[in-house]
Amino acid sequence: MQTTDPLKVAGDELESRLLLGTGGVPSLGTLADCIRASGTSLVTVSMRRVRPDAPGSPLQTVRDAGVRVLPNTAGCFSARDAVLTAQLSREALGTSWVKLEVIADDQTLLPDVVETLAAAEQLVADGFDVFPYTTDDLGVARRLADLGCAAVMPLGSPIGSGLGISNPRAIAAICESVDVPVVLDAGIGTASDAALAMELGCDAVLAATAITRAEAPARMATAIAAAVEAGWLARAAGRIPRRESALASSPFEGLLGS
Amino acid sequence: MQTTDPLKVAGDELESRLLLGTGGVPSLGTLADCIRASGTSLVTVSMRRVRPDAPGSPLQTVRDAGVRVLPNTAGCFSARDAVLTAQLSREALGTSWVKLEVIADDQTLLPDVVETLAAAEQLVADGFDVFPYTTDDLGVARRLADLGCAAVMPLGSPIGSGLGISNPRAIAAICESVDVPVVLDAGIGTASDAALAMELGCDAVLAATAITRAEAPARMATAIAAAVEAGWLARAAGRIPRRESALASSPFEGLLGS
Amino acid sequence: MQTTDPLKVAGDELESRLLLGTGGVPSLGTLADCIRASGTSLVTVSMRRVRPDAPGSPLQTVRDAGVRVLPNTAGCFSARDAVLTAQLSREALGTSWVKLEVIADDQTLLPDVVETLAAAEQLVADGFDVFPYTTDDLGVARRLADLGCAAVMPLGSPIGSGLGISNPRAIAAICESVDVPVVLDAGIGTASDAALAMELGCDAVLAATAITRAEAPARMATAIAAAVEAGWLARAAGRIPRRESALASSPFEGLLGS
Amino acid sequence: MQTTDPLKVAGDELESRLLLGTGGVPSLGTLADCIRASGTSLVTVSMRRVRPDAPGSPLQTVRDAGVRVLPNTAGCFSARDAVLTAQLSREALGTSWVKLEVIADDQTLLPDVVETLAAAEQLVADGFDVFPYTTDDLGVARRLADLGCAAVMPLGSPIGSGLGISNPRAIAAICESVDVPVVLDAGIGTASDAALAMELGCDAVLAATAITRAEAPARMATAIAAAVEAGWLARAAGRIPRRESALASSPFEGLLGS
Amino acid sequence: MTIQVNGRPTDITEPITVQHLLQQLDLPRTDVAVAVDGAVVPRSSWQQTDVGPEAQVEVVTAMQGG
Amino acid sequence: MTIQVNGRPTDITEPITVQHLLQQLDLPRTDVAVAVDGAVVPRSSWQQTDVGPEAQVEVVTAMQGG
Amino acid sequence: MTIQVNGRPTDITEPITVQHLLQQLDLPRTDVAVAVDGAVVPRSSWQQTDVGPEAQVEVVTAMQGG
Amino acid sequence: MTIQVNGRPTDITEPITVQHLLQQLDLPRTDVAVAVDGAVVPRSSWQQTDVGPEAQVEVVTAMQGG
Repeated sequence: MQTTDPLKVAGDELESRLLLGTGGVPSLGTLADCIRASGTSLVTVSMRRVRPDAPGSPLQTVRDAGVRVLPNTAGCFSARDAVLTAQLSREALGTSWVKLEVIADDQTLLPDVVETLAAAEQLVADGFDVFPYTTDDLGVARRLADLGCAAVMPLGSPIGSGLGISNPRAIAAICESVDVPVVLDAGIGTASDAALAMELGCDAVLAATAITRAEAPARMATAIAAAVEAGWLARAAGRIPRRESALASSPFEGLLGS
Repeated sequence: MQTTDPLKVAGDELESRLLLGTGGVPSLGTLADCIRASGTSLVTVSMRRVRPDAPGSPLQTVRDAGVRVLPNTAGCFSARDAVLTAQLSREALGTSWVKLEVIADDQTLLPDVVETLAAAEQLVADGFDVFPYTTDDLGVARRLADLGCAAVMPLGSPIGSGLGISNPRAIAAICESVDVPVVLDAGIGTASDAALAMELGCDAVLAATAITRAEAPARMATAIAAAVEAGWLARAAGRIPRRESALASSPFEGLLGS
Repeated sequence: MQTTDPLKVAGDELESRLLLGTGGVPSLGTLADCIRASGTSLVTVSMRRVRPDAPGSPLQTVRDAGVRVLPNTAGCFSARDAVLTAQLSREALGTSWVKLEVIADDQTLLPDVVETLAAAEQLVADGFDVFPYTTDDLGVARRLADLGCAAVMPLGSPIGSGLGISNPRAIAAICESVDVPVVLDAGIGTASDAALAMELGCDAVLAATAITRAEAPARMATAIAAAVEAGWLARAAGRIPRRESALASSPFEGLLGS
Repeated sequence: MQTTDPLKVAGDELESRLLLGTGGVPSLGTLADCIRASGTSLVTVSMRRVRPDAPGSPLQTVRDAGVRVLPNTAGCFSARDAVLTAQLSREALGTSWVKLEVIADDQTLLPDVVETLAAAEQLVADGFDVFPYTTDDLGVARRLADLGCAAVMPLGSPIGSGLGISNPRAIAAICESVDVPVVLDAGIGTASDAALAMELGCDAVLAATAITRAEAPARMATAIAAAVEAGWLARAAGRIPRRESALASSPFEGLLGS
Repeated sequence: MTIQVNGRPTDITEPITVQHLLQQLDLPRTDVAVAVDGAVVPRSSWQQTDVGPEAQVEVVTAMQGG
Repeated sequence: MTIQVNGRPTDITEPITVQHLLQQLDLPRTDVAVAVDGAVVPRSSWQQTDVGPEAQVEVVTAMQGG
Repeated sequence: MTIQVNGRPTDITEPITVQHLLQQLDLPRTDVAVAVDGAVVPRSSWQQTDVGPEAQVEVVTAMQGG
Repeated sequence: MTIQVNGRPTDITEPITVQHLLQQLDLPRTDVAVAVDGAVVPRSSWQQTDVGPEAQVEVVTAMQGG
């Protein structure tokens, strides 16, 4: 099958346009399976306090798979906490890439765009390659790009909801208007959601819960990877326009008895 | 990539779950490309009066590609015309398979389910393997299956409209309720529509206009083929439930300063 | 407030374009309240075996309110049963009006259009004014109208589901294509659904469960009545077109500093 | 008909929950008709440079109708311009109420939430009653409320688009989470959109283009006013839950032959 | 002899008219309709129509629904 | 005498078989089917079936569509 | 000397008050507000506030919109 | 004296370096980062940086998430 072009972002090229989130994965073995099945080139991790009794770290799994790691600042409610978390992730993992997440509350997990903008500005100035999770607000996405973020990551719908892309026009508008890669983040529930994201113009899709909490995670990873590719190809292929009325696909000339 | 199981229908096995309609294809060369790119195992043709000046027939192209042909009764407004057309197609092409189309008018191209049921009954009795195009009416789909049709082919939206699946619950209800294969027919506009059809439980998808009239038909054929596979795998993988509220994908334990 | 034109149907004029179904109403007192609050002119009842121990009949309530009664054939699975039920309703209630319902099964409660067409034909021949419940299949709706039905009553979504109008384009197509009044039947969940039905071109709306099982039935009756009127007026007022891009509502001339 | 409770906002009570925008109205006579037909209590105007040759001002029309005026800052791209415009409006019209609009660009007319927040803070400090136009971003809406705004006015879809409410869940989440009145602003196309806004929990709806550019503006004003009331009542009445399967509204006991 | 009235076996001593049957069973006679063996018996024929052995009688009226 | 072939009036001099008609009109004989007066004429009968006066002949083949 | 009034160059012969400027240009004095160089001049100060050389004067009122 | 390590009170006998603290507590030293009182202590400074009384020490590593 024809494959997508690599995604150029932050000075690197990622073979796969599917980013894999590791939250919710039932075991490191399953994580390894999902990385392989998804074909992903970039895997997120969160930064948490060391626990002596913690189960194995996903880091070794990610490294064994030969893919990049993208630490996030999940759980932060302020720019200050997010910046510190990003600095710790760079120190611990040796990467300047960071998925910036600053949320407004712990119920909706929706982005706090004011704190996100503040953190993005500081992190860019500090030399980070910033991948900010944000709402589907066009003005904010543009500001994040203008601040020098490596990409913008608008949500489709709330984290873990599986509701897909609530406002497709808003996502399409961001894709048209922003010069950096757009990665659809949060809300993916199944394959068709991922295909739609790409058709709307996204450059990549991040899936976590949709894969890790599916009944068969590795199989869903394969499915969503195929869907990302399908959507990317479909966008490049130039879809037919939507028509309010029918258009015959069989000729009306040459009918019997006509 | 893991591939789908073959589709068992009318005593045969089709490797691909994407059926290709040939209406609107700009040239036989493009048709050959689309057959190859789609990986399809079954290609529709319509039956029309021989014209001495006609351009080449798609038949040779289909045969060269080594795939089955599925003649249709497109353009028929009555059971009588459809039965005659089916009989002619069997005679001309040597296949008992027929895609039964009886439409209510030439503007909407919507199925006339009364004539369709009447024709299906006659054709089944006459030994045909009947693939009827129908509405998303559950009761009619069930009757068609009960009459002995080989499959049922409910529409997603009007032929050539590219509007996708207008009533996903109706399609899902048919898939749950009917024992023969369900092939989503009409309305596919792009890859995500095809993935959705499979996720709803369809056994296969037919795409014609979406592929043949795309800006880059062969590329769209690849895209939709990938989407069919993605949707099929996703259904098998057991998607996460839709949730009205968010569900954290990163742990809240072990946060800094917590 | 400006009010709607009366609905001309079956040789009568109904002041209100909201039909009230009585199923699920918790008490006859509430029924009286709902009739009053809805301002309805036509109320459905079902025909059931006399039970000596039965609670009061809704008939007296309907008569006291001075509105017409529309008996239905709910619960019938065949044309034969529906015709007998209609005949009994005419005999018992002295009205030739009948809401024809023939369902495909007792789980989905979806119409069986084949039996419905057969029953409609017999009932029209027998002098009934037939109001058939049907799917949103355009061809079937047209056949019902052509058979001489007084109106057609396509469903928005399954009975009692409250899912609103699953396929608005299908309903609009029926409204454009059928000469008799179109009454949206089944699926109304709340006021906006009823407004939408009228905006799509329906001549009236039937609401039962949405009103009778609301927390405050009479208040919901008022709400849905207002929505029917709102939708009717809005359709008559000629809505603005949908635009994919914004259109300024404040002038850009005369801005400060411009 | 039962009417809605008055809307308490900024220390006043508005009888009507429909705010009328005046942009696009073809004449002052039509404006007067729309104010009357809508029953509105609050009408927006924009602030523009005096033109000696300007047609009559809407102010006298608004005053004659006995309703409040709500000046806006439409056309401003920065907090600075918006604050100055608000101050001029207070000086010219003698009202501390201002609809704060700061947009990100003149194509999408989408809010610039960063500048909007900055302006809101200054205006609240300066004694204004601020009604900010904003996106459907929950975090931003909460910040605006926390800053002391009198209300928040999230958009349904872009200004003048008539696309209705693109993300109903986002609007509902704001209504649940914010203590000040929520006024749905922008995107209303017709009556059912307004009813839906109220059902989602909005306290009021602003309509401009939907009314002023309808074919029959005053009739549409009546329609949308009825829809606002319908939606408000419906919310108060407690709608039935949405059910994936049908629920019989006629009893299955007592059927003939059962 | 036994007939079925609304699905319940009912003993009657001799063939009686529909009119008498309703009276005997104390069933309402307004707002009801009667079918015997699948055919409507118009009200005007109640006094002339006998209900014979093994007849299936349906007596229906309006209930909430729809 | 005149017959209709695919809707066009066609003169033939005498009744001929389906097989001869296709030859005479130089129509393809593979991948086609023939109906005369609304009934299919199987390929195996082409040589035995005469096309009479005023016959409606349809000769169809596969085209793109569907 | 030249000032800008609503973006148009306007010649005035000498510094004048806001009040006089509005009169001289025959601009309405009700339902309007005035800003000079980006700051609002309250109506109560119109008679005391001079408009100097190169001033940017904005005179605004309510129009349809929003 | 008592410090906080990842939110838990921890007694140490005397000021020690970050490096010694990690050793003493048997914490991993690869793939981790350390902040003291809200500022990152780069790995290269672990041996030179003392952890004083009442210090808030965070030792973090990568976990599943996002």
